[in-house]
Amino acid sequence: MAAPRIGVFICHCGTNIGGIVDVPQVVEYAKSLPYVAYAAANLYTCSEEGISSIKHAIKEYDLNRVVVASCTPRTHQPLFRNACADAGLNPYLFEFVNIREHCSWIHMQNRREATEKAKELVKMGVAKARWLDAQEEFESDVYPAAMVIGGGVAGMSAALNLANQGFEVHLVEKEPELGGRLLKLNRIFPINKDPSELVESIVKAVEGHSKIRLHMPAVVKAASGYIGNFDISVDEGGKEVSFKAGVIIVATGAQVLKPELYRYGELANVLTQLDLEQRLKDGKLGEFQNVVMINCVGARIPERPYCSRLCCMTAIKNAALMKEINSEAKVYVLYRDLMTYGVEFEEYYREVKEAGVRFIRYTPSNLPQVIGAERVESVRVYDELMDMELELPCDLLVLATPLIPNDDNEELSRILKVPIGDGGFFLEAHVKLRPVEFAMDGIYVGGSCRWPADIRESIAQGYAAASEAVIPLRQGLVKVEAITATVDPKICKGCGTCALVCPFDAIELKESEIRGLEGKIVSEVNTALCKGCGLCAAACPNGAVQQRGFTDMQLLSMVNALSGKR
Amino acid sequence: MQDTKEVQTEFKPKILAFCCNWCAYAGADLAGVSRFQMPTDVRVIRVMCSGRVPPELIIRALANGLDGVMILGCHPGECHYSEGNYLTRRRAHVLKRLLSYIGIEPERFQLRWVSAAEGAKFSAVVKETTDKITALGPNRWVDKR
Amino acid sequence: MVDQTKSRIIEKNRLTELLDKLAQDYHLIAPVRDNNVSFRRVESGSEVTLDYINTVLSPKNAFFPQTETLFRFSRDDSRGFRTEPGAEADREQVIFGIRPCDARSLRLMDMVFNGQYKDSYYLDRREKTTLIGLACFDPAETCFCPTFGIDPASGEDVDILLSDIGDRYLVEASTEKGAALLDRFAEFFAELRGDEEQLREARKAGLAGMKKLDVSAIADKMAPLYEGDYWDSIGMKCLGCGICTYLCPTCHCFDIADVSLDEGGERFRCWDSCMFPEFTLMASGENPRPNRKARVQQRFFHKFKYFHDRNGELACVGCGRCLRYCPVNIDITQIIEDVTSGKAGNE
Amino acid sequence: MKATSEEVQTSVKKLFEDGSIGHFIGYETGSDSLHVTPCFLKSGQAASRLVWNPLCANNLSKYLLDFKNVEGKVGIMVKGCDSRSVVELLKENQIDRDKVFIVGVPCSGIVDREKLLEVLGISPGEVVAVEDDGDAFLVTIKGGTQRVDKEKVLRGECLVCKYPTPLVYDVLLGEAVSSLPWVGDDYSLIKEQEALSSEEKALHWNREFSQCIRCYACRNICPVCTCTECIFDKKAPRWISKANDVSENLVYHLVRAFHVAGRCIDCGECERACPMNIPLRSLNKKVEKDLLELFDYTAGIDVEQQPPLTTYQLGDLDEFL
Repeated sequence: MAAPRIGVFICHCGTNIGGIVDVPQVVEYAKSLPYVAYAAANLYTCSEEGISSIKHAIKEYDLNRVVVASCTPRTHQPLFRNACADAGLNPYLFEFVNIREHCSWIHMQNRREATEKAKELVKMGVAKARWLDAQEEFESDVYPAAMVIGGGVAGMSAALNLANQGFEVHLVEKEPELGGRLLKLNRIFPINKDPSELVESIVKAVEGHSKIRLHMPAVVKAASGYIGNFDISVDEGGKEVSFKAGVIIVATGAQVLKPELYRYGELANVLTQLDLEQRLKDGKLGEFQNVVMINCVGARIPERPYCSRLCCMTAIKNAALMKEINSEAKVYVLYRDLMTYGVEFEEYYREVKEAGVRFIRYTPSNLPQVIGAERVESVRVYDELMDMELELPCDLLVLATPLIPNDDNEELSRILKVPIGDGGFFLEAHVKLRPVEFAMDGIYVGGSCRWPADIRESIAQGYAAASEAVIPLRQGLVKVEAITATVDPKICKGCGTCALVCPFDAIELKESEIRGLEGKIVSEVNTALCKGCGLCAAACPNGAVQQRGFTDMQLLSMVNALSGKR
Repeated sequence: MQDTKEVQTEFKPKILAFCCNWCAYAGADLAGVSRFQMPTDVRVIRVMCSGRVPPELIIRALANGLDGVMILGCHPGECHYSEGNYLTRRRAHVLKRLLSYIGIEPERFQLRWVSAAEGAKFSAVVKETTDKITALGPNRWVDKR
Repeated sequence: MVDQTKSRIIEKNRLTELLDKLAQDYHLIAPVRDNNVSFRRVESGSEVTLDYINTVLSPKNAFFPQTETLFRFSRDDSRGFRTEPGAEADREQVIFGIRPCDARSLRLMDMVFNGQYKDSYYLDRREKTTLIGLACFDPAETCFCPTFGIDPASGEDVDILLSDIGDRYLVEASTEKGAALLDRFAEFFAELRGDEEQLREARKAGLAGMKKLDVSAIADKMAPLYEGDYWDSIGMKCLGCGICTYLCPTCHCFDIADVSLDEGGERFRCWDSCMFPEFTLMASGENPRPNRKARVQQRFFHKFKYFHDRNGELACVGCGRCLRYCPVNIDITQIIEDVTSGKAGNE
Repeated sequence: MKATSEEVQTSVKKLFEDGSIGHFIGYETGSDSLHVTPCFLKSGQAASRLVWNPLCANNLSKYLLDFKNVEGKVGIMVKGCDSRSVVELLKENQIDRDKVFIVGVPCSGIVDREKLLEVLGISPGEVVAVEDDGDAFLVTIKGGTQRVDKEKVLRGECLVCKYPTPLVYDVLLGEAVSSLPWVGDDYSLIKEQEALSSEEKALHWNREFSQCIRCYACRNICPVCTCTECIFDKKAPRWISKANDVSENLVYHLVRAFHVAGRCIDCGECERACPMNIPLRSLNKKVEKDLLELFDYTAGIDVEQQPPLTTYQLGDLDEFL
């Protein structure tokens, strides 16, 4: 291996860095560091000019490592890696030092110390760079099929989208019919229409699609493999069916909470909004004169702190319907806060109010009380706005309850190795930047299994997940960033600690086939499964397992550099 | 280079922070973007997951004479790799107690949770830790070998 | 026989005072009881213990420290280096309480450090040191110094020998350096009373049963054992730790390494042990002594053959430390017996 | 009743004869009657060398690693503590249960030689034999026998031993011992240390670590230190300098304690091996105590139990905000 020749590029970032940090001083300092063959400043390293100066210097000074000290690797690392690659240098021989977000921008009042800190950060980056190795990215083919779990409106939308783009889709639904929660609804807001129209058209399209293979009723029993190459096994009506898929979309929906509040289940005239819809749908509601609806039942409380968002609109929709059925009826909606976001909903709310539905605000410290022995006879509520207690006659009490995670989320999370967040809903990779995919490559998410979503959102998320999932399917090839784990079989003692801590089951104990070590039980990393977290490397007692790009040598060198050691 | 040789009368600690790529490092970036001003004593090393940081590295850093070491990771339940921070948490509990047992003050090794959205928290943690360690004074276990 | 002219006595109750005085004028290194009894630099006589058979660590540290800076370097402006010598013994030192076996080990160490190559670091310390020995009358079960012709009550290898004869110490200078020190602190010493010789002889009775093995032909008998199975079971038992070599007063292997800091650094040397796998590990990954057996074998071959071939002496003084502190009780006296009796060759 | 040396000899002989084992690892008398030394047998003929007495301190289980590739089974003698390190070796796939024949011996405590000599005020050569006698040891000295209370002369780890009878074995010689009467609070000494101020602790450990000569006996004798190449022996990355320096020693001892966290079964071998008498068990016990308190974990009990630092629970203590 050639001796390291490190090139260091310090970015002014206009005045963002240069206005605070004494860049020329940092450049001079960089030149004094071990193995640094070249150091220079750029006005904007990410500009055309900056990039070409890196490429030029790599050739001119025969550099075999590049360090850029500028902004954050989270946004600019690919750019500079590509610059290295263009100049014929393996892109993994590049190291990023952040002297903007982590230095100049946060120490604007202290130029001298900011400069000292920038020097030290550069020193650490150079120390790591000295130990960088060239890496090859792992590539694998993508099997051109998808599995969509959940035959609700989100899942069906995703399946149709993928199928229409020409990819085979396995749609797995646990119930014996497609449609999901929508099947139970009476009307849908804000258009106040029977949902069956909508459902039927989608279901028909799905069932008639030559590219969609339905598994129903079926549940996923096992899934192994990685992006492009999942092996899936489902239990389809008692028999096991296996197939391959390149990507997976999770759209399993959610369920409505059945509360243990307001004597639900005890008194016959206490219903949830979903019960009400079912009765309306079946024509079994019967007579009513005084309807009280309570919102936020079992939601926004310490054990379930989130707002389910949909229930306000559901209550408004059904209150309007009550008025429509019996214009003489008195309809009260007791709410804490009303969630009528967007353009149409607020308008709809106003219309309902005009139609005579009365809205009364209650507070969680003063919950409405149900009066009655056999049936609800009245509801007592403290009206916060009027500052008085009201007793509302009531022959039908309807509770708006939140959507809660499905009971089988945990099981599915375990099978797919995708995370569940605080409330029990699935957790996307990034709340803002990666809303419809999991951290686990090749698995995507949409609809209410991620967070309570209405029909429109569910469809949109289904499409969104499909459009993300189609990228690897279309490309036919996936690459894995070369920060995955490696094992030195000579040192590995086969204790299996790494395999125990791996969240992705990417490490197995196997008999070595390497010459001289035949038969020795050692750890082996399946690079396609490895996500590059490095847990194994930290857990390995003797450094046999290393994470590329974050080796013990590299991390220790940075720590030592910071400590003034060379 | 002149001013670097200036005699420093007050104690300036040297603190190392391992930040996971997905939460804490992003949180630190956000602190930068938000221009939250903070003490200059903390240096960040980026790792993909807080679970990548082995105890050897913490112990080595403290024995090298660094005045404090932090691991900053995703809040429990939010690990990009599902469970890395839970393992970090277990290790940190044990290590912190062991360090304290031999007289390294607990403040010198900290595990804190900083999400990608918590730029303000990152800055608060930096300030708080810097203050605490400044108050403690230099690390006793110094070594330059 | 007590040489009347060079000999004095010191009352026991004046010893601490003498040590205080020595500590003022010299670096005084003496046995101190902590977790164990070891030679340490002391500031006053009260720190010193006299209740020990021998120290855990031999006093070789005082001449050949476990870690020793050879020189320091610093970067100069032209990106080159300036060097300055490491810490030399800046003052004369006195080692108080060294046992005759350990004193003999210095003679063996001299053969290494003052042989073909002169080791200035060692020699500088050696030259600046005055050895005050303490005669041994109550040896341990593990002691076998007579095997190597060492008289535990003799002052042969020290500058001054103290012999505990009850209410006082008999103080004998055996070198000029020793005599000079006696002169310098004459106020503490008194003339002999006459019964010293007799008292000392009485105390020597305790030495009667000491283990004395015949090692006259051991070097020759080792040679054929290079091949064969004798070392298998010892290697099997051996843990490969460094206790025997680090505690041994005659083991002298070292390694040299650099500490490199931003502003400069130092080159140091430190003890190393042939028991450690990396001792002979080469950069290529090849290790000529790849297992514990090979390493154990090397240790005994070095002691009883190679050192003898080179220097005409065996590299052991019978202090018994390796036997006493070996966690698996590998017994050097048993090995000597096995080798000299021929048993080792038959196994 | 406690098994005798004769019983051990007879049963080992039989094991060789009926082909149950091809090797045996036990104890034999060492350099004097206060020492035993490990003994490796290849046949039953030499079984008469074997002894079993209150001096058999060595944990022999680490030697099993050297017998990984031999033909046939290797027999080994284990006490309660030793059996727990066997459990750890099994847990980490370092030995194959099918290739090991475990001769368990319930143990009622091992003599601390130094303590015994001090209590009796004698030198080692004077001792002829030491035998177990319930809550005391019978020490035969030239010219008579003395009975010495165990609590005065037991090894530190035996004073807090909760597992005197082996937890894993193929044959058990002698009667099982369910508990030892003198065992009280395992952690009273640790709690005392914990209560000190940081300054006091640092002073204490600085002094202790400064005595370390880095002979690595504590590591090499440790039955759960099984690494093919220890990180302290690596040249790149170099985790510690070869220079003997208190902070290098600090790194060594803390990392060592951490590496055996959840695996240390307090056999006390590290402390026994240490020629400098550094209280190494104190570090291990501290970690042991924390693992018990934090994660309800005790090492060396159950082969199926997952090591505490390779797993987690959502509800683990979270003192980090």
